[in-house]
Amino acid sequence: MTTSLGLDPKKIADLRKTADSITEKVRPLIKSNTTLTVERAVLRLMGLDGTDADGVPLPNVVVNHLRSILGGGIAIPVARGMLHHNLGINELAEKVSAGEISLLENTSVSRTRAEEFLTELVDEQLETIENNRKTREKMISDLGEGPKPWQYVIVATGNIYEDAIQAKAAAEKGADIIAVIRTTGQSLLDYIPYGITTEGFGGTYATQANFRHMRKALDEVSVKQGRYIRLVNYASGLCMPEIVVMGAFERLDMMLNDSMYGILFRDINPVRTFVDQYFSRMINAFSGMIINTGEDNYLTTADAIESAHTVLASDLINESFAKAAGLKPAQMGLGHAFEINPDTEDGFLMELAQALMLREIFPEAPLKYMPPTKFMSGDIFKGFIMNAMFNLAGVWSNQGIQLLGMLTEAMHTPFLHDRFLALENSRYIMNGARHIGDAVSINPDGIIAKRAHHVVDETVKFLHEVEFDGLLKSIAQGRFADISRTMDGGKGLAGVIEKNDDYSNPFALAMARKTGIGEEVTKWI
Amino acid sequence: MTTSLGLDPKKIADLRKTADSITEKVRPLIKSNTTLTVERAVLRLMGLDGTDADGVPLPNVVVNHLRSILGGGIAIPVARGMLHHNLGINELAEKVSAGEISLLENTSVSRTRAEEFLTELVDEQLETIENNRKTREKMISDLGEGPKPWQYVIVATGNIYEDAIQAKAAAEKGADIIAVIRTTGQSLLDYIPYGITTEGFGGTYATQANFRHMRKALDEVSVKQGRYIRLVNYASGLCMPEIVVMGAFERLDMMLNDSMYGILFRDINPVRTFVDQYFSRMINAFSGMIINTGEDNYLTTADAIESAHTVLASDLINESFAKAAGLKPAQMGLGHAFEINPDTEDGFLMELAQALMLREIFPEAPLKYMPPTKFMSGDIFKGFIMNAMFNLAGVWSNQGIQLLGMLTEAMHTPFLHDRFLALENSRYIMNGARHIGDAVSINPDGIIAKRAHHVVDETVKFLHEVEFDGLLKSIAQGRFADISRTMDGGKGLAGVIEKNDDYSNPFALAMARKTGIGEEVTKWI
Amino acid sequence: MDLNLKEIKPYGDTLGDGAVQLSFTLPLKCGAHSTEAARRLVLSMGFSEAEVVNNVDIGEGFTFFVVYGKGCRSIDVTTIEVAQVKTSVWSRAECNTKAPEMFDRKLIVVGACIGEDAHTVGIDAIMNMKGFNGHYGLERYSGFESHNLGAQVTPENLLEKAIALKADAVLVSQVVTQRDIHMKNLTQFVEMVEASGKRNEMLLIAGGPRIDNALALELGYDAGFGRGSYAEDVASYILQELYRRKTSALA
Amino acid sequence: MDLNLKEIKPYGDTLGDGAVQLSFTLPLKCGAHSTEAARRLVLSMGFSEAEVVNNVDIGEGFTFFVVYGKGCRSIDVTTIEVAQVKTSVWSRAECNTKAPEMFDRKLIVVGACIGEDAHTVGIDAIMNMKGFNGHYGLERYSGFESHNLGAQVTPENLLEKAIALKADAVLVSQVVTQRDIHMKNLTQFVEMVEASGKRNEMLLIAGGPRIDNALALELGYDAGFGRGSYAEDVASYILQELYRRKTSALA
Ligand code: B12
Ligand code: B12
Ligand SMILES: Cc1ncc(COP(=O)(O)O)c(C=O)c1O
Ligand SMILES: Cc1ncc(COP(=O)(O)O)c(C=O)c1O
Repeated sequence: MTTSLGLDPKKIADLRKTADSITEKVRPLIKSNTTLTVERAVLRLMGLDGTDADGVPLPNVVVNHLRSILGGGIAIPVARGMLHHNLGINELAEKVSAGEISLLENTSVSRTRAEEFLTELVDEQLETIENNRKTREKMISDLGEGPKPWQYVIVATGNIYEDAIQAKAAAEKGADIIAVIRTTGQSLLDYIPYGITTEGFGGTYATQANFRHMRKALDEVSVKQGRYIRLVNYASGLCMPEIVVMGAFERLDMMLNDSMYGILFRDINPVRTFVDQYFSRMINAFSGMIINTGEDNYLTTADAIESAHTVLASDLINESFAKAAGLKPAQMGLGHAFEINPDTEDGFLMELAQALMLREIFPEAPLKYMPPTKFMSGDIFKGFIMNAMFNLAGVWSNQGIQLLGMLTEAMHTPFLHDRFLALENSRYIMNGARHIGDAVSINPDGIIAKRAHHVVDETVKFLHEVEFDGLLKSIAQGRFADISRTMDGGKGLAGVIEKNDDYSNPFALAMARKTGIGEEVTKWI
Repeated sequence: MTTSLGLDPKKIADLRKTADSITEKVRPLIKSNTTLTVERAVLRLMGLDGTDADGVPLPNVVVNHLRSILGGGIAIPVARGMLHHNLGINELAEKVSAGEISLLENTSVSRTRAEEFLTELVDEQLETIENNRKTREKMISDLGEGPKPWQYVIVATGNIYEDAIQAKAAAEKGADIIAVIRTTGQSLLDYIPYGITTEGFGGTYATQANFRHMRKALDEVSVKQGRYIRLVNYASGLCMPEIVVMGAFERLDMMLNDSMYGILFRDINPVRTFVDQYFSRMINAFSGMIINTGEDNYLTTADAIESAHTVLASDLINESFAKAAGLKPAQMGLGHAFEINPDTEDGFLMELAQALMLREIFPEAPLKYMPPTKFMSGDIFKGFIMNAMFNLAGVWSNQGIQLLGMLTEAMHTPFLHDRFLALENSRYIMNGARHIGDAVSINPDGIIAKRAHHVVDETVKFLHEVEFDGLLKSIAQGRFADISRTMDGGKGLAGVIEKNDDYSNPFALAMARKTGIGEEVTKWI
Repeated sequence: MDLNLKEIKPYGDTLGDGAVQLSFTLPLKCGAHSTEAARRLVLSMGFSEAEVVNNVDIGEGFTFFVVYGKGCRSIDVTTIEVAQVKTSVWSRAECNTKAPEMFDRKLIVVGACIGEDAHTVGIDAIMNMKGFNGHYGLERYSGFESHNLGAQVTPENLLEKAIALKADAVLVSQVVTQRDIHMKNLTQFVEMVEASGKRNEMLLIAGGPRIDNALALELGYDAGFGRGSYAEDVASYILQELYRRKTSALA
Repeated sequence: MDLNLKEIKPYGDTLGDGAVQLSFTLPLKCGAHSTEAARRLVLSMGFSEAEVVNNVDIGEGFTFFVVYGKGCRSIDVTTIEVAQVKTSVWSRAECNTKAPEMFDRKLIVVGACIGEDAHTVGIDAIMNMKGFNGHYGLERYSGFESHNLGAQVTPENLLEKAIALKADAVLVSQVVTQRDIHMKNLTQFVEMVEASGKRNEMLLIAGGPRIDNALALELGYDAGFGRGSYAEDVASYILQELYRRKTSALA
């Protein structure tokens, strides 16, 4: 008697090998380029923050200032400037902004001197992040954490103060994870807004001050509830790595971070995205954050039955990229979703099949399971039971991260009580069917098992095609989410810079050492 | 691989034997008594209907008139009167009511003559009922019927006209069965109200005119929907067999009819109930109606986990009595319910265990599965997902009759849209998990299997105790539903009449012949 | 949050947004016309915005709507006074200790579910040994002698029994409320007690899921208990109220 | 049923009972006081009865309520007029047959999701080959030449493209509605078109789940389409409306 679907381990191993071969072919592209936001992220890692008199974020000021020599990496010129002028990075940047200092001029500071200085600075800065990681670990061991599947809810009022109140209320009623959804369009900004914000549309600006405000609120409620509450934001769009840096400094616990989401759903240039993604993930890996990938999004444009294999394929690609950046399986919140048309006969069984299949293929990953959204409608009552079945599939297949569905999904970002009802829904279902996975087995010749085998077989075919054509060409052919994107199209291409031989990113190597990828990193960055 | 719980067939056979031995011991009591309502039912079968000038139903008038000689059965004296006065039964009764005729006086009509007359009348009357049965069968074969589990909803506005509108709306939206709940307290009336009624509390009076009005409405909608819609009422309380007669004449399809419900939940005298029950069930059997037993009610006063075995025990007793009265397994809507406290860890798994267990023990019976009621609260959202899980258990365990739960159970009898939402709930869940029973197996060492085995074992113990003490003593000891009732207590005892040797109920024998119990019947009636 | 208690509004996702969810059925065909009717109906309730998010044919010419309203009227909560039971709640142990200090005999309690109502689980929860939800009933309270007459007791019978047993308190349960039958039954009983001249000799206590203290007072009872009440609430009330009456009579 | 259309009320289980379910949150602690506040708030909406059936603490001093109101106000539905799209709906086949009879060229349609809105599924459903729910999009209509610009198009870009392509109709989709951002975007676009002097040369059509024809007209569009609309609705409207304009211009 076994609760498994009986998937063929050889097939699964072959899938992984194919995925690795696919990402391996993207490696040279990643290796040979840097981007504006990667360099801004380096500056942030070095400690730069704040805005100039016009409200332009200082990382943007400095990167723009050094635009012409970014191919060598921004760290060395800025370190030289700091040493030469004997200024902290913020003062230096302010003077650059005021036109009082130019970092393009030659300085007396030798490269070796700058490198030594950076080594120290990098250690110091990474220690801050490491301390955050330790604080998190200690809080979790002191306070404990909710059982899996973790209950994940979003706040999205647009106003960080309201968000914090609502997040605390949710945590009091059982939420384990709070995600602050970003305002519509932030991902297309090529800078990070600054300070506390109270005006967003369908979400709240991701700013470091907002991160801090929310972290504080959640720490309070964690202590009160005796349960560590995790905080999530979105490392996507044109500032992917910068967001992760901010998150690392403010002790965020998870980041939405997908290798292809920006390309497909935000029409961001593929090269820009792959480069940004790699460095982002290194920081995620180092700071102990869990990433959440975005396979759910495929099913908002493609059909959940027909395209189930693209979800698995993308999970494997995300996994392969993540591994390369030093993320451990326990940090891989690989995505999938419950999006089959609710009118489908045996649709629940197919959903369950897919959820169990991913569990079996990624036994250690805290899979991130997304609720029904596409077929949610103004019929809140029906929506509520769709969410219940989603919760049942979640507990049955032992998901790691359960993003709770809202009965008002089709109308508005969640109201305070929508979230409460979602938590109540999940508590009832997951408690009442807690050990269902142990109590029943999957019949090898039943609908569930057959569906899972079918999806695996489709994925084998699909990934081999992608391997054959290459990932970039496959994306251009619209193989993912029915959306076609080309290498020379999309936003942010202008922000991709070819590296020269002197390129240096001192944080990459240092982090790589600590996350265990070591010298391997030089193949990628 | 098997979806069964692996219950031991020998144990099940033993359970059935014990149940038969329990009911067998009640047989002499049933055999030796008749009741006011049994005799009124005979009059109704003979064609008597209507009320006298004071509004007293004519069956009551005649039975009261002949009160002193009921020990011989009412059929012969009335037949004699009809022949002697050369009057139809209604005219005769009216004259009795007016004091113009006494049936207590000797007539010139011989018993043999009366018996011959009755044989003819009985045949004629039973043919009417048989024709109703045939009409039902033809309509079902012409129109078809919904797949099982049949969707059963109640109407209970108190006003038969509103009831009919709402019943039709429900049928349009997927209901297969409509039950008209009776007004509070009707079961304690020792007569049947007459005519169309529009004023009830928590239900609508069961009258023959109301039956007719509703049957007509449902026939209309059956044709419109191309699906036969069944009609249900309640054969319980002090007029159990009379209600069944009315139902047989108006082509009702199901009757709530439990062997102990009246005793336990209406404090009706046990002897009265057992006698009424037997004759009621003969009519049910003959007219092709399905009975619904009331085990769910136990769980409203007793705990659903602790007392699960009393449900199974009662189902076995109900089955045994039903068999004796000529009911086929396909006519036995044996009851159970989904009433475990929703806060119970793995509570859903226990519910499922119990539902699967009954399915395995009663493979041919269209089990009647009752929804959560006790733990329904003003939290309509939570209630709605409790109903969803109930529907899942229903389709999983292949129930015959699914009484849909209402999200407003804790507040009011169903509003029009509550019923719609219930049907939508069930449609979504049952369609989406239609073949779940085939797709998964129960692990023999998991919670579900263990729970089922445990309940069976408890039932074995319990039934042996009941067998040892006898059913009546067991009831007096409060073994069922934590309620104690004694043989000489309860309502309606005064309406129990010891039979004398001349006792005759010509319908009993005639029906017994047609349902296949034949001479066996004389052991019981 | 900066609350203005004189103008409290529902909260959806921002303080003061006045967001309310509604659902109802109109006896109108499903379509644009009935949707507009539903929208206007909600606006007429005092919302500044109303959005029909779901309209569905539910058969026989009826349409079911789900509507979200915004900008609902506000309510001044500073003027709201709720007639709550004023005595404090003692645990069963406390009741058991204090009862003999307060009274030199057991208090007699008679209870029933009157009229045609047969829902005894509620009154049993308060009176019987077993109690409810882990809270034992009055039968386990040493200071009380408790008589539960059960279901479907006529007001006449209840009064008769109460007089015969010299009840200190009479507990009346009503669960069925359709067409306000509970109000009729409760009123009838209180009127009979008054007519009997015994009103001052017994506390009259009503209970049930749709009863609260305010309603009970309105109907002429001494107190009322709704959903979520337990034996200790009732025992505490009886002890304290009868003690107050006893001592104030002496004074 | 005997309906009085001048006084339509919600229907719970009896004609005219005016039964409505409501749910909302108040920024008040859970308890008898806030329950009474919730009840009175609902009464203030014009109900004759209101029953709070559920009140639950949802954290941070908020309470969620479920209330059933009865005896709601009625509405006169005889006076309601809905600004519906007046053209009739032709099937795709009909559109394909009639288009060449009505126009001697293909009609040019340009569409986009404007502002920061990236929800393209709706506009794709109307315009793309594949369509939605088994209804093909305008790309499969032989009488149309269809240009879908996709997501997050600025109003400027959309107008520019529309002018460059000589669009007969411009389709604007808006899905995100928080803080009425869709109203702002739609208004901005219509104002730009007017400023460009081209308003009379193109039909302006808005769509999205919270858009209806009435709202679109109000904002200055020629028509609006909400949830559940398909390409045939839009195609039929464009054909018939442009034909009407063409022929009435000739007359
Ligand atoms: C169990 C139950 C039954 C059982 C009752 C068994 C029994 N021995 O009591 C059975 C199956 C027999 C039954 C039958 C019927 N029921 Co019934 N039943 C219920 C149910 C599911 C639960 C009630 C319950 O036990 N609650 C638990 C107890 C502990 O709560 P409670 O009663 O509120 O009591 C608490 C407080 O209110 C308070 N309290 C109560 N009484 C008192 C008294 C005093 C003095 C004090 C201090 C406190 C107090 O303390 C208690 C503990 O906290 C409800 C639905 C629901 N979920 O609420 C329907 C419900 C009450 N029934 C209903 C109806 C209509 C009926 C029937 C009339 C249907 C019919 N036509 O056949 C019948 C007839 C019964 C009759 N003649 O009265 C309706 C009533 C509608 C209305 N508002 O009028 C309900 C709401 C279901 C529905 N939605 O239709 N029912
Ligand atoms: C799919 C989806 C997404 C996908 C979109 C993919 C894509 N390429 O479109 C992704 C995942 C990317 C996404 C992201 C976001 N989304 Co979104 N998303 C949805 C979802 C689940 C379904 C929308 C949908 O596709 N419906 C199906 C289509 C066919 O319906 P439709 O758009 O109504 O279109 C029909 C009609 O309206 C009409 N129509 C529509 N447009 C037009 C135009 C014309 C001219 C005509 C004639 C007709 C017409 O015809 C169509 C066919 O009938 C809804 C929730 C829901 N269930 O509705 C949320 C929802 C729309 N999203 C929402 C939000 C907030 C977001 C984000 C802003 C969240 C965030 N902060 O990250 C982001 C950012 C997106 C952005 N920048 O705009 C909110 C909007 C809240 C509000 N009312 O303002 C919703 C309601 C979810 C929620 N409850 O929070 N989302
Ligand atoms: C992986 C991933 N990243 C990012 C986002 C958010 O979008 P944006 O980057 O536009 O804020 C989503 C949306 O759900 C997502 O799934
Ligand atoms: C078996 C059975 N009979 C009858 C009834 C109805 O009660 P009454 O006989 O009081 O109408 C029920 C209640 O649900 C029942 O389960």
